[in-house]
Amino acid sequence: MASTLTPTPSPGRVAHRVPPAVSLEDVTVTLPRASGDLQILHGVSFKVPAGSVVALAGESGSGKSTAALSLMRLLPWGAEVGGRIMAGDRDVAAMSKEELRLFRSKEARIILQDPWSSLHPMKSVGSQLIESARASDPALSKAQARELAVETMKRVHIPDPKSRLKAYPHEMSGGQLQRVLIAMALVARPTLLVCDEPTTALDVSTQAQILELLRELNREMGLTIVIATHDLDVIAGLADRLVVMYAGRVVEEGPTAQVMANPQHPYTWALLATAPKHNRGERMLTIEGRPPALDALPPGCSFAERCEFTTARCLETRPELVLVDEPSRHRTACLRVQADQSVSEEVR
Amino acid sequence: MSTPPIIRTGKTAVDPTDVVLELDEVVQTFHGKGGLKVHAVNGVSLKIARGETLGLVGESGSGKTTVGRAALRLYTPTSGRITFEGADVSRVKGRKLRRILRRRSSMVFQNPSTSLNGYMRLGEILREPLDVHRVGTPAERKRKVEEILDVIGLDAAYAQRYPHELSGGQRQRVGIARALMLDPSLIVADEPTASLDVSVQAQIVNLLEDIQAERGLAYLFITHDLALVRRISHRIAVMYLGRIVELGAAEDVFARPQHPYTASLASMELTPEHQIIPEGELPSPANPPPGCSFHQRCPIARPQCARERPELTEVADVVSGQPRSFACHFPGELTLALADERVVTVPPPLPVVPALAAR
Amino acid sequence: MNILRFLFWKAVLLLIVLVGVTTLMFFLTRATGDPAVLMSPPEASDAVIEATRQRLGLDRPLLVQFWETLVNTFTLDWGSSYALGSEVRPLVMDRLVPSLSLVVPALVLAAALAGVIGTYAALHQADVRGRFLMGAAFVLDGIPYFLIALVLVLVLAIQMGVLPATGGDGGVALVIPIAVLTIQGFATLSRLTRGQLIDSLSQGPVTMAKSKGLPARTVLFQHAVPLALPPLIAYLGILFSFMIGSLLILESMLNYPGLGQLLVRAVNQRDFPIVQAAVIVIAVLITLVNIVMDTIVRVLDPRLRTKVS
Amino acid sequence: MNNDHNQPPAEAGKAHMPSVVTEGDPWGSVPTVAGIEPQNAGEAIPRKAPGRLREILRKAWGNPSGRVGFVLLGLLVLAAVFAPLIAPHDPVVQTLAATNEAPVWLGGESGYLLGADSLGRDVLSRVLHGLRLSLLVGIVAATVSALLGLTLGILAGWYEDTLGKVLMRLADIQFAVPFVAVGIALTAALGPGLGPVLVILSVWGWTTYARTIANSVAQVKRADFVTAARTLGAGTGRIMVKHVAPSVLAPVVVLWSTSAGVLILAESGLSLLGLGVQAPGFSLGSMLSDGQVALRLSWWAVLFPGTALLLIVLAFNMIGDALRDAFNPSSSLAPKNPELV
Repeated sequence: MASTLTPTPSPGRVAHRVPPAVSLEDVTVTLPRASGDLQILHGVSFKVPAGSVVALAGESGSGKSTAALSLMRLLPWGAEVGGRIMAGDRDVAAMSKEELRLFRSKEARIILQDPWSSLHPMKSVGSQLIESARASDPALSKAQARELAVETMKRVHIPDPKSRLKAYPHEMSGGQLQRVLIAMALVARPTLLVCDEPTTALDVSTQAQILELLRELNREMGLTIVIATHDLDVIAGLADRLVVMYAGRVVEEGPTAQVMANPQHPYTWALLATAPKHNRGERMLTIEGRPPALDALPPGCSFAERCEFTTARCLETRPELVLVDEPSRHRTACLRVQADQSVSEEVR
Repeated sequence: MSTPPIIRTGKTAVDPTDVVLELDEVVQTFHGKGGLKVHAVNGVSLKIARGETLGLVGESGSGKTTVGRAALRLYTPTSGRITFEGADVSRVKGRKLRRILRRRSSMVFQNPSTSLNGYMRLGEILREPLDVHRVGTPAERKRKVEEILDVIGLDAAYAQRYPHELSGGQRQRVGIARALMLDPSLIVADEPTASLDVSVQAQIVNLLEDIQAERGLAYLFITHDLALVRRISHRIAVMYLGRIVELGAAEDVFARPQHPYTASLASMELTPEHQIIPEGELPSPANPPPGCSFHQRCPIARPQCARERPELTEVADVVSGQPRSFACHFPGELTLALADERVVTVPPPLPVVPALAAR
Repeated sequence: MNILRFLFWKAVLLLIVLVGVTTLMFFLTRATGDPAVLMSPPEASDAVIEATRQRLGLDRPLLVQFWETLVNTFTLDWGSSYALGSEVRPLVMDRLVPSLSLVVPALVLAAALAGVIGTYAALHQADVRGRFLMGAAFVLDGIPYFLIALVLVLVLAIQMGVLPATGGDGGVALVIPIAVLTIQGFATLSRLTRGQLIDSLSQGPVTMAKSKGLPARTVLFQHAVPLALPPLIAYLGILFSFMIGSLLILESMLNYPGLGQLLVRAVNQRDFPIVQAAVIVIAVLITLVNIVMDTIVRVLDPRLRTKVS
Repeated sequence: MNNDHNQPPAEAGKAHMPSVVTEGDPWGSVPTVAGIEPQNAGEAIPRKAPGRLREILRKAWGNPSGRVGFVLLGLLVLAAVFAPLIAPHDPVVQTLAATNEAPVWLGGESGYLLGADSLGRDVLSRVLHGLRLSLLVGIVAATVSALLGLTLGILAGWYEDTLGKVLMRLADIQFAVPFVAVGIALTAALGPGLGPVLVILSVWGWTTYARTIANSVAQVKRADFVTAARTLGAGTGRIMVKHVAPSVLAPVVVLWSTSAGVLILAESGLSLLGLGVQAPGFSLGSMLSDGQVALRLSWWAVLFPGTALLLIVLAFNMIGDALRDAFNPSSSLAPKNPELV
């Protein structure tokens, strides 16, 4: 009994549960405001290959969380979504309420930034896990769901899971809560896990523990993971691909190692170079200025005003996201880099 | 060792005997609900010299913030002694406290939006320290405000603005400016960059370093950001559960950590395979484990660790020869795979223009 | 163990309220005039007043009287009415039930109505119907309750003649005061319910519930509503006290034989033992109801029950 | 394990747990809900103000219902101030012939716009004059209790473990006695009249302010900007005046506006029992009391003063709501129906 319930997949299970690839195609998100609507995402596209870990990176206001949440259509009320959000061959943006409910309960789950305010404060951890398991598989009896919950809690390394079932969220630490949230996702045996800044609120070593756990889940269960983060270094060892966002658009996308070692967009470079870890020059490199207001984006490149390499063209023409390296599908949205690349290709 | 050398700018030559602040066996106990006693700080001793930056590292609950606040006498220490510029300030009160400590020290906070009073104009905020200590005439105070705005790179017209009209980075600059108004010899900076975006953090760090180079003041720099503390600090103190477990020159501590907890912290900078992740979680400060407080999570713990609490012992570093101390029965046993450290300099996507190189 | 501790402190609170209110009422009634003089006819001679004073025990030192009052409060020996001569306790207690039979139904009705309407308005806050409901609640909230009473009397009793204007027997007499209290209570409460629910619907736990793919009904009733509930329940206690306050005036207006009418009549007759007893009963009642509400909140919310380990 | 014991605020703040219900002390004073206070129905009052008072007022003015409230209150105040000029008749003159005369538009023949009461007095003139006293009582009492509550609240919040506890127990006691009960008792003892009513109204209101403000102050006290002021050597007095008082002004302003309405109603309630202002003086409340007797014959003598009361209360409530919204940062979101899936 227990073995069929365990989320740890048997080889056979993996075979017929190939997670679908997820992708955003020119997605726009507009939030209603009392003073006119505010467009948060301005045409975001990226692909999440099945079984991979993709990180959405950017500073506050870049739209990374909105992009992550849009994957599950968990946006604030009244948000208007344009474009297509594909999970396999289905468009999440176009799902009916019932389809969406099934999609969320069985296939895609989410972990939010703040574990303290994610769990229901008045329900025991166990009842929330059981509810989650049964939402995914209504055929489960309560006892089966409980068993599954205990197994899953073990799986995410929560010590003494049986007694923890009775605990209330406020009796647990942030790291434990984040594990419970991961367990709550896993009991549904999802194929996609969306994480919105899952470690920001946690301490360094807890952060490492949680990331290690996510890495394990990806490797061992083939779980597709999308992580929104503001700290590139934190997910560097985990993410297969990196999507760098700025002012509601994707500015660079590619394999993590390649993007981090050889960034092709000035913003990505600046973001990396200003981090204390890489910032070992005489003085720390800085990016001056601040991101543009989302309701007053410049006509050209949004980063042009702060960029070290700006030319007149950058201020006028908005760059498209263009491939700069075919085999790795490394893309960037910088006119000058694109020009530079094509020149070098011509020369070649 | 293959670690690239870190070049610090504004690194004032520090005379370790010119002590600004000294904590001697400071204990800070708080009373919780139901008679629970929490030793937030449990016998911490440290010295900060003029012009020095001491990085205080630890996780939340380690007591690092309490140390910072105790140093500025926001609490009265339960026991122990706090000496500031040669004067014992552990128990002084009122005017005397104001004259000795308040006049010569200040604090920079983590969150610039909560540390500036939203109802006051920047001018009033910056002038307050001068008003409180009755420094100068109104005209002089006004001039001083304008000067300091210039130092932090804001136009004098900003004196008329309110904090919410500024960006996070600008606000933090104002927070720093306020801390500088009285020309202090010590600033306690409690995670001054933690709430800022990465691109803004560097601006703040540069500002802090410039100020130190120019004015020779001492920083007690509290942070959980290891890369940052490594860069900015002369010396680093690592705190765990209310005690200092390791203390030494920044490079020594990171290159050759002696305490396993420090090793684990330092390993977070490495690739995941080389990270040493402590098991479990920080125990409750209300009920610390016996013996070494880290032993339950320590990868190299032996029975002795559960019995005896290791004392902080001072030795000279084998490489640099600088003094360092640690509280571990088996120091240096856990080592780092430093050779594997990731590339630290990121190449720009385009050739760097000369203007940038000059910056 | 924890709940016992909680109830213990609540009992202490009740004691403090009792002592406080007794003290307040004692000095309020004594400090403002000599009851013996007030009780006697204007032309009474000094001897008559002195006799009255002795009869009522008002000739003893103030502190002795105060101590006695305090002791009597707790021993439920509330003396006898100056005006009627009969014992105060049965007088007051007899009026308690009629008053409660107005407040309790009104509180229940108001809570039920507010729950439905507040929830509907929260879920339809952007729609015409939702806005209309809240606009109506806003206006109702502004109408003085005594005006509602007068209008109801005017329409139901005078114009339509379906109810007696004042007094009346049995169930009929209850209709107007209950209606007034219900309208007054539900207007405020439904606005509050809507606000709390909208607030809780945008909180993390509800987002998490949605992310689990739970049915809308489960999200609403098992996740959002419990989050919104504690402040609303606590507010019921406050509402109860408001309703009692309104009742004091309503009963006199509508000539309804409750505690309020007794109190007003006693005040007009300077019948201090009754005034004192009535106010103390009201204070105990309000405190008890609030303790009950607090206890419910505590049972609902585990954060208040368990200490952080 | 949670590190959130009674640690110093800065670190305790990290393990933040949203708390709906405050539990500061074992007593758990009667209304235990943060933000919801007696006389303050509607939504919870925000604890921290994002901006300054002037900006808040501008924002409230920008809110349609706030603007209606301000205009309405302005008109009512103007009507009250200029009552002697605009009232068509002497409000106390009794015209026997006009007893219970219907309003002119209901066929009244003596030309009284809003009819005459059972003593033949012009209802319109009486409403205009009655406004004066009602508004005066409300505004004076609200202001006095606001100042009292502000002072006590700041002290209670600052010294939360000592004076605060005492004051909160006092508030508990006071809370257990409905205002009307004490009002009735006191007016009876002191004799009915405007003076006693004004005194009770002013004194009784402090608890609402004090509770809300004490809560805010207890938080502001731990705020970084207060700590900053302390590290710079600012004394308690300076901190209270310069830092604490301005940051709790928001709830005071909101409460002032809602409580003015409540206090006007309270005065009316007491007057309705004949315990308020005595003839020949009169307020809207005492007009209701007079008119109630002849409700069957001249309902207009009740309904119009009642409507005036309603307008006053609505105006204050609208302003209060608009202020509350203005203080609440989430009000910048356009209202949308919540989505449950």
